[in-house]
Amino acid sequence: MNSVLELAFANLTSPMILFFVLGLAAAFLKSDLNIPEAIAKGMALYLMMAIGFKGGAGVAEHGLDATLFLALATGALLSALLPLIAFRFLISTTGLSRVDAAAVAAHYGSISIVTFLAAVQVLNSAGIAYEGYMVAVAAAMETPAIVVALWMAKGRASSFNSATMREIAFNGSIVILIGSFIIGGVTGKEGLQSISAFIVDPFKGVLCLFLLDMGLIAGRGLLEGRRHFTPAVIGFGIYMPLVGASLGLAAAMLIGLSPGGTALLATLCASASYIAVPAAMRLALPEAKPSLYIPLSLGVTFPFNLSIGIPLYLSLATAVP
Amino acid sequence: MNSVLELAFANLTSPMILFFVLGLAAAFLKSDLNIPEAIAKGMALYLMMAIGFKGGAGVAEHGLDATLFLALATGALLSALLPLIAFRFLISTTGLSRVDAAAVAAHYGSISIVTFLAAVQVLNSAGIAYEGYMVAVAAAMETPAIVVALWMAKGRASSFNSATMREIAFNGSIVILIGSFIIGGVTGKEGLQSISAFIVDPFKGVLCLFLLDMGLIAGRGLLEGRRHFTPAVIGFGIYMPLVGASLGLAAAMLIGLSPGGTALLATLCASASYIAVPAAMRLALPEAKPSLYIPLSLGVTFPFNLSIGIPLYLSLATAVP
Amino acid sequence: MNSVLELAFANLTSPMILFFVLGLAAAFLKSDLNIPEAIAKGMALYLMMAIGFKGGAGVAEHGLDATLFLALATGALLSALLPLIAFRFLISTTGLSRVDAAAVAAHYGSISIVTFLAAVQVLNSAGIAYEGYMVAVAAAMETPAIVVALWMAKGRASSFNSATMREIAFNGSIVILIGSFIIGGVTGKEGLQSISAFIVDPFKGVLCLFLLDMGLIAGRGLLEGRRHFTPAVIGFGIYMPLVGASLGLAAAMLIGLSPGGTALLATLCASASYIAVPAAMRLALPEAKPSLYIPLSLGVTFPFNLSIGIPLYLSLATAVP
Amino acid sequence: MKTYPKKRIDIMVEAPLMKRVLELLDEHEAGGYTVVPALAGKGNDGSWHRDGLVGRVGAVVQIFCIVDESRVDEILDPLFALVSRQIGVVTVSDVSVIRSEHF
Amino acid sequence: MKTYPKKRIDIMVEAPLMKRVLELLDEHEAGGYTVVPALAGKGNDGSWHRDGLVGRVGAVVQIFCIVDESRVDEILDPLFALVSRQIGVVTVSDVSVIRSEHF
Amino acid sequence: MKTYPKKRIDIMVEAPLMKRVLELLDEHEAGGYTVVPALAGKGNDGSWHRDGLVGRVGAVVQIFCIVDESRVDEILDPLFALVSRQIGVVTVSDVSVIRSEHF
Ligand SMILES: Nc1ncnc2c1ncn2[C@@H]1O[C@H](COP(=O)(O)O)[C@@H](O)[C@H]1O
Ligand SMILES: Nc1ncnc2c1ncn2[C@@H]1O[C@H](COP(=O)(O)O)[C@@H](O)[C@H]1O
Ligand SMILES: Nc1ncnc2c1ncn2[C@@H]1O[C@H](COP(=O)(O)O)[C@@H](O)[C@H]1O
Ligand code: NA
Ligand code: NA
Ligand code: NA
Repeated sequence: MNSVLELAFANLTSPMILFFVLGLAAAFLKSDLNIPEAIAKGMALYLMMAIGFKGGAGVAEHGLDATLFLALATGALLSALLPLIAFRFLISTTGLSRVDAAAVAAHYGSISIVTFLAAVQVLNSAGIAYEGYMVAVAAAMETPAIVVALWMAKGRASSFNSATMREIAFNGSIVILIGSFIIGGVTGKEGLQSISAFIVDPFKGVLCLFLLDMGLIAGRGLLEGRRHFTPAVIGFGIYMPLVGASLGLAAAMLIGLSPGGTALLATLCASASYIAVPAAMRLALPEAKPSLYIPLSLGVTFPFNLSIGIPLYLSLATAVP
Repeated sequence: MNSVLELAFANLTSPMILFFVLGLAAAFLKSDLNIPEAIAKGMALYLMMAIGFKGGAGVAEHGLDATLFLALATGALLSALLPLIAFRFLISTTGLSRVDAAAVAAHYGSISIVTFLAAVQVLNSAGIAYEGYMVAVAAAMETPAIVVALWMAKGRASSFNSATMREIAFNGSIVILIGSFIIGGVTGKEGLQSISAFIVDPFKGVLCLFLLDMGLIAGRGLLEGRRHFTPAVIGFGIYMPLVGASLGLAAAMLIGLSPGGTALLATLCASASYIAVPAAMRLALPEAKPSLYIPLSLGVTFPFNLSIGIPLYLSLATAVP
Repeated sequence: MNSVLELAFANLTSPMILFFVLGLAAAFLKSDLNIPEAIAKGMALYLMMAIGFKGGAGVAEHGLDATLFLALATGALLSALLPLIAFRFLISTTGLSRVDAAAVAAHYGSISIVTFLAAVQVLNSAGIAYEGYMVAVAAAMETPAIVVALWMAKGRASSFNSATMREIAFNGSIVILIGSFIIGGVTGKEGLQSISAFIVDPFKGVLCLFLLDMGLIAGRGLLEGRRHFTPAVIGFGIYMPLVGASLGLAAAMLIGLSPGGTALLATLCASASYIAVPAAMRLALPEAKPSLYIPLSLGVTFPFNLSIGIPLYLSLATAVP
Repeated sequence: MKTYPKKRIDIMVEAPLMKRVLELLDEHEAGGYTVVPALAGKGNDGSWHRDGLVGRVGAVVQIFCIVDESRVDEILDPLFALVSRQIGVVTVSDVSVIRSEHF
Repeated sequence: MKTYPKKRIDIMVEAPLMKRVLELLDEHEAGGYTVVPALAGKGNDGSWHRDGLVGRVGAVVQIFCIVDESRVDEILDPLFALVSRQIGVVTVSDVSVIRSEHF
Repeated sequence: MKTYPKKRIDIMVEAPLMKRVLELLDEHEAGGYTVVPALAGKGNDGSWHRDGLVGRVGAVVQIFCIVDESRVDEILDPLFALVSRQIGVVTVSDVSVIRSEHF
């Protein structure tokens, strides 16, 4: 257990976390510090391109095996299952409306790619290997939760038509993640080498700057959304990732992922979306309150995973022999 | 001939091409993937600054010789000559109006700096040397084609005044290319070394992201401009680069460029502008259709050069002893 | 003295200066070359994050000592003192109004972080060490000058309330500088190493591109603000940095900074703000003319420091044994 | 110079809905429209600011469309149905244009 | 479709002052507003262009706000006091809205 | 508060032509103008979107200019001559301003 604490401490004092905290602090101090929208979007594209490519190159190097498909299917299944659980919890503990509960549930079934990136960084610094295709699993987990949540919200799903589905399926982040993954797979180690000075070396630094932005947005969202934040809602934002992670850990062991891959699947299950799902919710469930689900996901669950969650999931994943 | 095929194949499966294809695919799938305008412009600036600087530093290292001036003059001449040929072809085969034909001809006389960059990357990976000043030749080839095309469109050149000329001569891309070239020349190897972690190392990766954007724009342009695309027009977009490249090859050998430089001059002649020339055409030949000339240049000729053209020109340039 | 000239010459032909000159030239040629606002802001954030972090990591490595606090106090004092001197000079020589004089004085008491960066680059290439905390001194020197200048403008300080003070104290650039400094201090050498491919390696190249932008803005500001530029005003823009630098040198030696640190303090005193102070002046002294103080600071004093000032201050700082 | 009276419809709507609104305008053959980015704003549903945002949620775009008076209702009705459940505001005002064939 | 007459106040003001204007609108319960970035402009105090700028000085933002006619003066008076010493322009025009509770 | 009636001219024009339009406004001493970036749009000449574009072609900017009624025609005539061959739309509408010396 000692090493868990060490890991957690090392994580808490990593530049990544500290830049997130700086963003939060700047928001709470009402500083006018801000990152231009185009830069924030550019960094998001960069991070997804890089993580996708590296994942694909990893697969190219280590070869494909059956677990890839197993992992994809497991991820999709978990993404569909988690909203059902989240919805139950929310309805029975928080007093949120059906529509709000469904919208929040969609976020917790889907995933946050930045949380995934942070977990990958922790694995890298700890020198723990993981399956390169986990980034494809992440992409596969984005959408099922949305479909399930819309179905739960029932009656309200009138605007949930094929155009919406198409938009969700081919949304920019999925296309760049999967596209880069495939390119990484095709061009392999050599391709990775030729552009690694762009997508590998500066990666962690860019992630720091991006987390500063996340901190700013999370802090401002928390200030704006304060009124919705009952203890029951905040509580959900903290125990739901633990529930998700537990399921993820169990499933990962069942299908035989490596300890690193197990930690990543747990992290994906624990993480909550704050980019793709909100956009889908505004289209399909406009009555649900964005000032509730965005700060809950970004201001409560994201920092929880970043600081405590990831080291915890990792130590659990590596503890089991 | 075997090595040509190998080269072509290596090129086709390079990350650069594949990211372009990803952009095309995303556009055809109507994905909302997009690169913010500011990021796209920032990358364009970066690429021109880097290629200009490296070219200048190359000249500083290897010294100036008379061929520099010869090459500049040859480039400018070819840029003025090619629109005349292109115009003839267009008028006799495509049924385009005089004004449209002149506008398209201007694009094919001028050059595409990204095509040039892609060719440089191929030379670099093949370990083939080339004259550093070729980037200055590229800059010199931007404008003459515009002047000639406006003259051909006759009667229409009323808005073609000295203000327009000035804008074309000092347009941003020429200034940054030539400016960086001179700075690279002045600061030389040492200057290059001091900023190579910025302009050399991540270059190829940035180019990949930029090509993703080019793919998106090309794909969307093709969808939008479909109606203009008769077989004769598409055909022109493919044989005209071959005509240009042939002239470029011949001229390069005549003035005694190295095989690498020859391949680059051929590529420049084969490439068609899609940034500088369209802007000039909107000012001076507003009747010409941008929905024709932009997708033709960016959606037909650019990918043709990228995939087949460059390896072909290179193998021809190196085949001759 | 020979080495001073050498240093000055090396500086004048460094890529940094030359890119600034390129920007000036493009502006004077009325080229449409421009850097998108989002990119310029992104680079500014990057530069401040990087310099703050490196400063903090430097402190972590060499340990804190009493001179840190002494230096901070000295910096703040100088920042408060310099506007008083500048104001006297301006009133007695330039015929500017009280309000304009106070506004200009505020700029010269405060600092320019890019001038500081340029000086750090010169120290680095010359292999001269300096105190890592100098970046914190820079942050401490941003605000006092503003307060003093507003007090001098008297009667006009009606809009100078606590909200304005708060905005000035927590303005974005101070928050990111100090925040990154603290993070650098906490994560130390290890933290620096983990993100050095982002914040160290490409730093100088980014600075070049940023200086190109500064040159463009300075050149356009000079064209626009021409009418205010009497010889007395231009003169002030050149001798005031010398006055500031002298005080800075003296103070630095008094408190026992290293030669490198001395050169940096002199540079800070010599430099004039053109980002933070103008924004404060528009709020608190709207009658003062921005078309006077911005080009004076950015178009006269900045290039003077960049080209002649920094090598001069450095040679003085290292000359004294 | 001869000008022709037209109506200008201004639609402030959250960004994820933009595509739907434009499709609606296309369907009703609005002739043309322009989308202007907004930077920040405040309404019944709270305030927002673009800076730092990565996704489209939390942003509002402004779409305007010059149409003939005769078509205003035809467009406003479905627009109202679309926007009413979402975050958004619609205004109509008078303008004159110099080329009438355009609209 | 039934529409209701309102007033649209357009404020072009230099960017450093934006926060003050928005606070003023909040104080006078303007109901809502939208901020649109401007790219370039020219006025009595000279011309400006956003490109390449890092700070907020030298930029103008456009703020607009739809309000009931009855509140226009209440807002214009303090607005005028605020903007008169700064760089800026204020206009008022007529618009119709489709939801009147909103304002 | 006393306000003065003026005209607002709105010009949507493709970006490469912006400089020409601004020069024209300068020549006719329009007093001031503001340029607002547009993000996307559609007109007779097809639709466009700013994202990812590097050059200026394929983008439209919106220029507006508040002028005294007496000057409208003086500006519209050459403007029309300039814009008619290009991609663009011009509208005129009524506004009131609070400082009349400004225009
Ligand atoms: N009265 C108003 N004047 C100008 N813009 C408004 C107004 N009310 C709302 N808006 C804009 O429309 C968006 C959505 O409004 P709402 O649906 O009331 O939240 C706001 O965020 C503003 O950008
Ligand atoms: N009816 C309209 N309403 C609003 N904007 C328009 C309209 N028609 C054209 N525009 C804008 O003006 C640009 C040029 O129009 P056009 O010359 O018709 O292609 C379009 O791309 C739109 O941004
Ligand atoms: N007549 C006008 N029409 C449109 N915008 C204007 C006008 N006058 C001023 N502006 C805008 O308001 C800003 C400030 O104006 P001024 O206070 O006159 O310098 C200018 O930079 C323009 O963006
Ligand atoms: Na999840
Ligand atoms: Na060519
Ligand atoms: Na100073």
